[in-house]
Amino acid sequence: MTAPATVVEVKDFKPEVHSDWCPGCGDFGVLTALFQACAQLQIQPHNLMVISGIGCSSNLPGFIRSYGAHTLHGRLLPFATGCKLANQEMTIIGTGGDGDGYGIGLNHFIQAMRRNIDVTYIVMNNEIYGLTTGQVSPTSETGMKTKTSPHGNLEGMLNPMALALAAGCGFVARGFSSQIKHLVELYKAGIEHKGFALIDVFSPCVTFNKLNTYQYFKERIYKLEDEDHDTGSFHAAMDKALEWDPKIPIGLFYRNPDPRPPLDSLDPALTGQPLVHQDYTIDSETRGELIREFM
Amino acid sequence: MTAPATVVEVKDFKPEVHSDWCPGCGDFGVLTALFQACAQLQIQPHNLMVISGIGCSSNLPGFIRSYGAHTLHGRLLPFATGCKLANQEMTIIGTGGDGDGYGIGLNHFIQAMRRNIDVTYIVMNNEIYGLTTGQVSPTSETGMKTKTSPHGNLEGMLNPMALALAAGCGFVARGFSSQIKHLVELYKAGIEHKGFALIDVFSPCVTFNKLNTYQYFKERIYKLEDEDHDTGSFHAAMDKALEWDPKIPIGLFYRNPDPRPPLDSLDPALTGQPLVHQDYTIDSETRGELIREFM
Amino acid sequence: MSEPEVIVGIGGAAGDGTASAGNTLVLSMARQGIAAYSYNSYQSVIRGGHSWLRLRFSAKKPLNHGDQVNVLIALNQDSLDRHLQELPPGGVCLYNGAKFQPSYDPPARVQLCGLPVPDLAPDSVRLPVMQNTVAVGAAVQMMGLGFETLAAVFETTFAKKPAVVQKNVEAARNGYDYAAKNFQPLATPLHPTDQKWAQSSGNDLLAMGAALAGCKFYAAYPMSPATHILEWFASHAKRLGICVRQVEDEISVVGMCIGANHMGVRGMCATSGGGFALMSEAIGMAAMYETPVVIINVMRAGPSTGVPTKTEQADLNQVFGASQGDFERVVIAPVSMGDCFVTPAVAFDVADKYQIPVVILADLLLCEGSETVATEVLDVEFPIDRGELITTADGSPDEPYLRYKDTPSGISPRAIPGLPEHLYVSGSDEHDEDGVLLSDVFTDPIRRKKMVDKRHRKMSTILRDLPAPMLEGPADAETTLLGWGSTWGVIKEAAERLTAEGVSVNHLQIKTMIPLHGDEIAAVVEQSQRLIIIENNQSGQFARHLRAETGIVAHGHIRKYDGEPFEPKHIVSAVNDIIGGQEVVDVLSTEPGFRTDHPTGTSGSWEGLNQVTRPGVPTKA
Amino acid sequence: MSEPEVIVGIGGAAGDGTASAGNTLVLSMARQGIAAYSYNSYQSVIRGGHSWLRLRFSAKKPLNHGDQVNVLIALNQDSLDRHLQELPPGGVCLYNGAKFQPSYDPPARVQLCGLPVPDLAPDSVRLPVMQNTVAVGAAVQMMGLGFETLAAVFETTFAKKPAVVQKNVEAARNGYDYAAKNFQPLATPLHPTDQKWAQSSGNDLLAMGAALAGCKFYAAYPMSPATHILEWFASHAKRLGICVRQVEDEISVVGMCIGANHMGVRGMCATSGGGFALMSEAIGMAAMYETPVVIINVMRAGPSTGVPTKTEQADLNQVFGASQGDFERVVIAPVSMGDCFVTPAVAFDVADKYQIPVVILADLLLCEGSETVATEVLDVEFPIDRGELITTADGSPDEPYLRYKDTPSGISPRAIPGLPEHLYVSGSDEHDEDGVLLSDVFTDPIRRKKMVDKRHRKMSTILRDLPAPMLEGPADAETTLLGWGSTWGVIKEAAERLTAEGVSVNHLQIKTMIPLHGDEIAAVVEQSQRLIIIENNQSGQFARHLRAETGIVAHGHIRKYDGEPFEPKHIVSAVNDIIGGQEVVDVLSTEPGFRTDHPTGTSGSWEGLNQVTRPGVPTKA
Ligand SMILES: Cc1ncc(C[n+]2csc(CCOP(=O)(O)OP(=O)(O)O)c2C)c(N)n1
Ligand SMILES: Cc1ncc(C[n+]2csc(CCOP(=O)(O)OP(=O)(O)O)c2C)c(N)n1
Ligand code: SF4
Ligand code: SF4
Ligand SMILES: [Mg+2]
Ligand SMILES: [Mg+2]
Repeated sequence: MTAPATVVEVKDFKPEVHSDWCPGCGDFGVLTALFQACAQLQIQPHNLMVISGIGCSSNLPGFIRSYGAHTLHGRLLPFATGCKLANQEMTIIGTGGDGDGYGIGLNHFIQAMRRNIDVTYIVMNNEIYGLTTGQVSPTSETGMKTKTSPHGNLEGMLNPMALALAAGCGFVARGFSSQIKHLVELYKAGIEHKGFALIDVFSPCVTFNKLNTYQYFKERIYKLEDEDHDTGSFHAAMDKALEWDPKIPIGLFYRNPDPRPPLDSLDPALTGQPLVHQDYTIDSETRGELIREFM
Repeated sequence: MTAPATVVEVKDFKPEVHSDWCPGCGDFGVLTALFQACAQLQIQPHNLMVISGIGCSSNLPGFIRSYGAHTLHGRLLPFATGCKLANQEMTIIGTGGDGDGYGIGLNHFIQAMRRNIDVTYIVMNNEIYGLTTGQVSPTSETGMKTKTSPHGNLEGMLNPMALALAAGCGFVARGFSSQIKHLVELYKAGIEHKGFALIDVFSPCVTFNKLNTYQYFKERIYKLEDEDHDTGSFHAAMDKALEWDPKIPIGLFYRNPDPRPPLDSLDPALTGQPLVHQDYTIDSETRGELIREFM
Repeated sequence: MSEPEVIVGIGGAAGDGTASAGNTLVLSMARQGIAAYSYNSYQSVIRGGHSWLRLRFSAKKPLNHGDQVNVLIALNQDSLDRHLQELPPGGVCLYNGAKFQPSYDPPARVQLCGLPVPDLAPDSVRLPVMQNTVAVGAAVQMMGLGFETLAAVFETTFAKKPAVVQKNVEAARNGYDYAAKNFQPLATPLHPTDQKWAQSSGNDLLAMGAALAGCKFYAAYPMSPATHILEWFASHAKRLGICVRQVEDEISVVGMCIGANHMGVRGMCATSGGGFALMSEAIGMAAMYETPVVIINVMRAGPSTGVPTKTEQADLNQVFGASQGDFERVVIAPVSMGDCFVTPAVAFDVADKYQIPVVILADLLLCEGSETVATEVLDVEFPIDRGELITTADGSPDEPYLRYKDTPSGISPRAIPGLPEHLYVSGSDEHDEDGVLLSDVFTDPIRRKKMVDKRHRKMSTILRDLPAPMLEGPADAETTLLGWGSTWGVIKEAAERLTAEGVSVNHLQIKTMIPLHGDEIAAVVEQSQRLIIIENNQSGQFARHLRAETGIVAHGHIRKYDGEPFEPKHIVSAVNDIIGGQEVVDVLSTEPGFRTDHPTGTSGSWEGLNQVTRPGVPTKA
Repeated sequence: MSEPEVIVGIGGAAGDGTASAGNTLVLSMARQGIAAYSYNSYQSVIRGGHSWLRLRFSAKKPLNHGDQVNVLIALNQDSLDRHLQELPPGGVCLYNGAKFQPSYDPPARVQLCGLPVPDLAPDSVRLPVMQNTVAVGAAVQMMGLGFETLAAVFETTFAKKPAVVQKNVEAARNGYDYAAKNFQPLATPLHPTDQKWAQSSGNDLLAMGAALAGCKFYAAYPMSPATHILEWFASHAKRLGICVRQVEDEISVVGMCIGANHMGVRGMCATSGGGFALMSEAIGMAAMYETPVVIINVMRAGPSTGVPTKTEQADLNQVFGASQGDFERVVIAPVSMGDCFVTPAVAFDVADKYQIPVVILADLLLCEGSETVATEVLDVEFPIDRGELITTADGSPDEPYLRYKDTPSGISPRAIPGLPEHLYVSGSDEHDEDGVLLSDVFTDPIRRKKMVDKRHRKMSTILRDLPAPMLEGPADAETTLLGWGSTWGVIKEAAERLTAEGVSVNHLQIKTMIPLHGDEIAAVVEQSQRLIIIENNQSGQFARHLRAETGIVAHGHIRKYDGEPFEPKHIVSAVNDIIGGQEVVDVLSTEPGFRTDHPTGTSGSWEGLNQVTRPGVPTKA
């Protein structure tokens, strides 16, 4: 804000700390695309705040030069909401895993969409619990064998796209971590969308998920942008959300043509300045009025 | 189980304790319909377990003669899941409020549907927090004024029907607490459905919700049973789920024509006897094998 | 107690209007300079049941609801039957004589004042609450006060409905006049004074105190007895420019609140025990982030859902232990409703200065009860100290900014996100001075220890910034009565009465629970021969805490865990029992007398149950 | 220590195969009757980084990982550089001479054993882990053992892949033979014995012990270091007929677990500190329902996410305080991996008998470490005592069944749902003997107190059913070393060494944390002149607990909170420091010597940092 607006390049987002993901992990692509999207949007690193939960994917804020917080498992969205409401001038990006967002954090996910907080939420969906070394996830396919479902997953596979639509999310997209350019476009559109934006990214866990590999996705995915898909239609989006094997769509599923305004634009306390820049003293006249309410 | 099967009547479910709801509360109708459905299905009170969270609506287990548990706010479904897995021969009914199930308990709600646990879940949806005396609920309409949204609710209204469909629930229905007969039919179908069954019930809070009154619903609701609605079609159900003002459908939205088997029928440990009746000692041969795994 | 006082009890079902009748009475007293303290025993139903509101009035500010009502306003038959028996000689019982009749003879020298309500307020046929207005009018007259202030109260209450004002004023006037003609006034009438009183609850005062201390963000999930804090904030949000959000659960509440604080905004949240349990995980995160946060836990009777409308002081263990690992936290227990007003300012300053989570441990008694507070107490501008907070940045800093710099004080200057040249990531994992996670290196015992020590070092100076224990009464008294939090007012009165009876006592009340001013407490205790700890719980959580921190073991314990708060008489008699040799006295409230068989009354008999003696306190070390 | 021992350190990156090399080594030793104890210092990455596995072998069962390795197997250059310096005279360093070379001179009298791996295992070019096999073969030879057992281990490990067996056997054989020809064997070779050892971790033993104690339901959410319990259950679920569920979060886990127990099935769950925080609300519910439940909290270094792969004993406060209100709970801390096996049976019996929540408080050291346990210890049939559980009902009971009957013991016979004539509703609200909520009546101080007292009464007899503190060494020793939980083995060895050095010590280890056997502890402490409390945390949580419960204040404290566990040398030297007059000694692990500037090594210098002395313990009361 006070800093002179300098031209931002990808390198400005690259920190000294090296990412500690396994070689080949899908999360690298997710991060690379984020560098590019932020640079292309000319977001100043100090106006960017990247917030994660806990998981391999959630280590991301440590690997980008910006403000960041690495919260608790499943709790990035409440924290991000507090941040956004405190200072709506910051660009807030949430990054986490499928376990983090669709498992333990699912309630916050649904409510954040309903609440329409202006956060771009990138989920590195590897259909497995990576950091804890390979347990079943809510997005693991039914029948999938993992350390904790040795005879096959008995539960239904959670569909984040369908849930996001049903929860009233105004921007619902899916990418694939090895299609960086495509991802950059989705990120940019998501960040520019005023309101909650979900970008679910297939980000293969090369170490623990032997089913949903790069190959698996390469054989199945196709881009909605290459089809005659109406991104303004809830119904079309829901149809696409239900597609899985043998073909899996990626791209922008849905953008509400008549989006609800984001929460920070509606809250009467946030009009004008962000809270953090507002004066917090209460004048003696108002104080007097408050006291008189008790009399 | 050991008891001789006697004919069960409505009076067998009526306890000595009187319900403490406000006169006119919608929850009375919900309870009356439950007495009737259980009697019509000839469920023995001792084979029935009614489990709730916390809220006015969640006081229900205290007002029906059966086994019951009044758990924590939002936590009835995990407890009910544990009960069902421990003894799948019991009929397990969950009863709670909109705040309980769609607010604090939403994650369990979605995951229970995905998990397809064989519980019938009746939500007394009064679009308000009753027991805590009138705060905004996730199902409160956008713009609705409550004690905690004095200038109107800024958030989107949560759509439990759409979420249930998106979460893969195999039985999705909605009733209205003053249409008891209709409700009894929905309950019976839900209880007989093998797998998770959601029955959302408009159950007006006469004390705190001055918007969604009996009148409000009477003017708007119509029965899907009176229409040419295909209960086997996900798409038709989703269309109906999105309907609200000026017309609101009640009835059976969706019953999966090809339902997934419930979890208790898939878990290898539960085949044959319920866990609670199984022998829990491990013979010395198996013990030896377990030890040899360490050698 | 030379100053005259009156204790009014208003009994009725939920929905009968006990609260508004009480409110009218309190406001009319307060405007005449008479102070009030109210406590409502109610049950967890929205309509029906029984609600028992006690209001104590006196020109000398009452600090608790007292021992026994002398004016009963019975709004239904049940209340008449329950409470008539409790009145002392000289007491008065007001009721709608057209509807109810006493079921038994009143105690000796009690005046039965049946009011012919239909005659005095013809509207009451349609509007049963008019009986309350008539009774209030009568009560005011019998307390020896004029009518005008009461009339003015109706004008404010129904400001937008002149017709309602008129009806109420008439009904009250008729009740007033009827009493003047037909009843004996109370023997000790109340006298107006010039003091200006504001009537409010601990919840309202916590909210307003926080707002005046710069709280710009408030998130909550409704939970009794903390819900009214949310409601105060919600109804003042727009006017005061405070962002107020009700969200999906307490986990989200605390997460948002820490997020807002992290960005540099003072944010607060409140809940009760069960909601606090859900918040515990995040409290450790705030500690690890060194992000300030203020959390209010309004205790109610536990465990678990417990008795949601009853009071208790049994969450000290929970707030002490909440969240895994060793870390720094502060817990402050306000000692009165007036103290609720100043506590948030202290909490925010300490949270900001030391960058730690601060818990305000209040309880139902304080927060849902109400009392009059002198307006000058509320009309203050808190000096706000945000500690080492960096809010602007021009040019590059001299050396690279380290968010978790290892300083001699343990406090690292905190930059709010959004400033150039101060980028950092906060992690709930252990990290180095620059915020880089230590779990991502093989093992780093030295840095790990450094960071734990840095954070811990902050505690070495913090006691100075926290309210010290308050000793009242002679330093060399024989017996010290020690309480914490909300029991201050009732112990204070008991101590005064004991002193008047010739028992040598003083009174030490603890407000800062964690950390503890151990030296100051020890200094007091050393002077006295007998220490008695009084707390509103079963296990003596504070007694245990005190022993853990200082080794001090009390000679006697007065405990209460039946849901109802202490009354001065309980403490006076239990102190005498302990002086007489007992160790633990469990105080039990019960309705006295002969009608405990009443179908809606409390079960069991009064005999011998008022105070239960229990051996087996910790042996002296 | 007359029995010869060898401490092997295997260093490499995650993915280099340290764990499987260690496993091969341990199995081959165990099958020859040689006991082992292993501890792995690793970092929170899936690949790369540094992993440092220490294995201690001896015919006399080692109870900790010891002070210093004497055989180093370096799987990469980094490990060679880090650890070569640590070897003592007579030590051995094995490495792939074709790939790595020491960067500096080894310490005096250390044998550098470069193995020409490509020659000995041609496959290693494609399959780098073959170097591990060669090194293991060489190590076995140098420890003085035959080759056959090692070969047999490969046969079991790769049972389904004969080609792999053959390759590994060949490579190991070549390593073995090469060592025989080229290297000096260790001065004190190991000798086979007849003891049968099973090698397993605390996690595996907790799981298996629970299964043998009748656990039929296990729910969890993965969380290090407790995840392996879930994995053991998942992989044995079908065979043992146990319902095992991984669910959405710890709140759901504990809810399901209480649900299953409520229906009459023994159910358990496990987590670490953060997950336990989320479970806290429900623990109070179990207490209010009087439904048994067993919860394992495997501690790791906190606060918050902390250092997820490091050990600590700092969750005692959390488990003590978890959930609001006063209620009964039991906390048991297993003292060794073998003890992990028996603890669930004790926990389930106590939970069932007293109908209360029981927490098993273990830690990373026990649960992720592994040791050999004599097979006869594991081959037992636990007598299962389910207490007053009603599981069948024929005909009508004589009197109406009251789930919460107020009995002299406080224990009310518990009917499992599903029985005729025993209907009841359990509420998390306070309730009467029949389960009817008290919050739904106006106020019921008498019943409320009765129910609190009933539940509390159960604690009066419970200590008998819980493991008493264990005193080892002479009762009249001058100094008592007191530890709890996982530190038993390391303190025991330190005590033996101190005794051997002529220092008069005994050793008291606490397993039952809550409630505390205060009298038994006091009896021991009274006999000795000096009490030293040893714990793996910063604030001395147990010291505080002990003082709170008994008033006992220790003379000295040995603490460690740098993430790494104690080694015997730390305790020996800190005890001497305390005898010399210090009060608190903070032990700090660090890598010794001259190469602390290594880029991947620990930062800071060793000098003076090994033990830090801290004043300011609680003043003696
Ligand atoms: C309360 C809590 N429970 C459990 C954990 C352990 N935990 C850490 S990461 C993780 C799941 C990781 O899966 P995901 O979110 O999909 O991220 P990924 O590692 O696959 O990128 C779990 C269960 C935790 N940190 N906190
Ligand atoms: C953890 C926790 N937070 C908050 C509460 C307080 N509380 C009790 S009931 C309730 C909401 C009631 O609303 P709903 O579930 O819709 O039920 P209703 O009363 O409307 O039937 C709340 C917030 C609680 N008991 N526990
Ligand atoms: S374990 Fe999987 S998700 Fe984690 S860093 Fe490795 S490849 Fe990525
Ligand atoms: S407050 Fe509302 S929901 Fe609760 S009992 Fe009364 S009418 Fe029903
Ligand atoms: Mg994942
Ligand atoms: Mg509701």
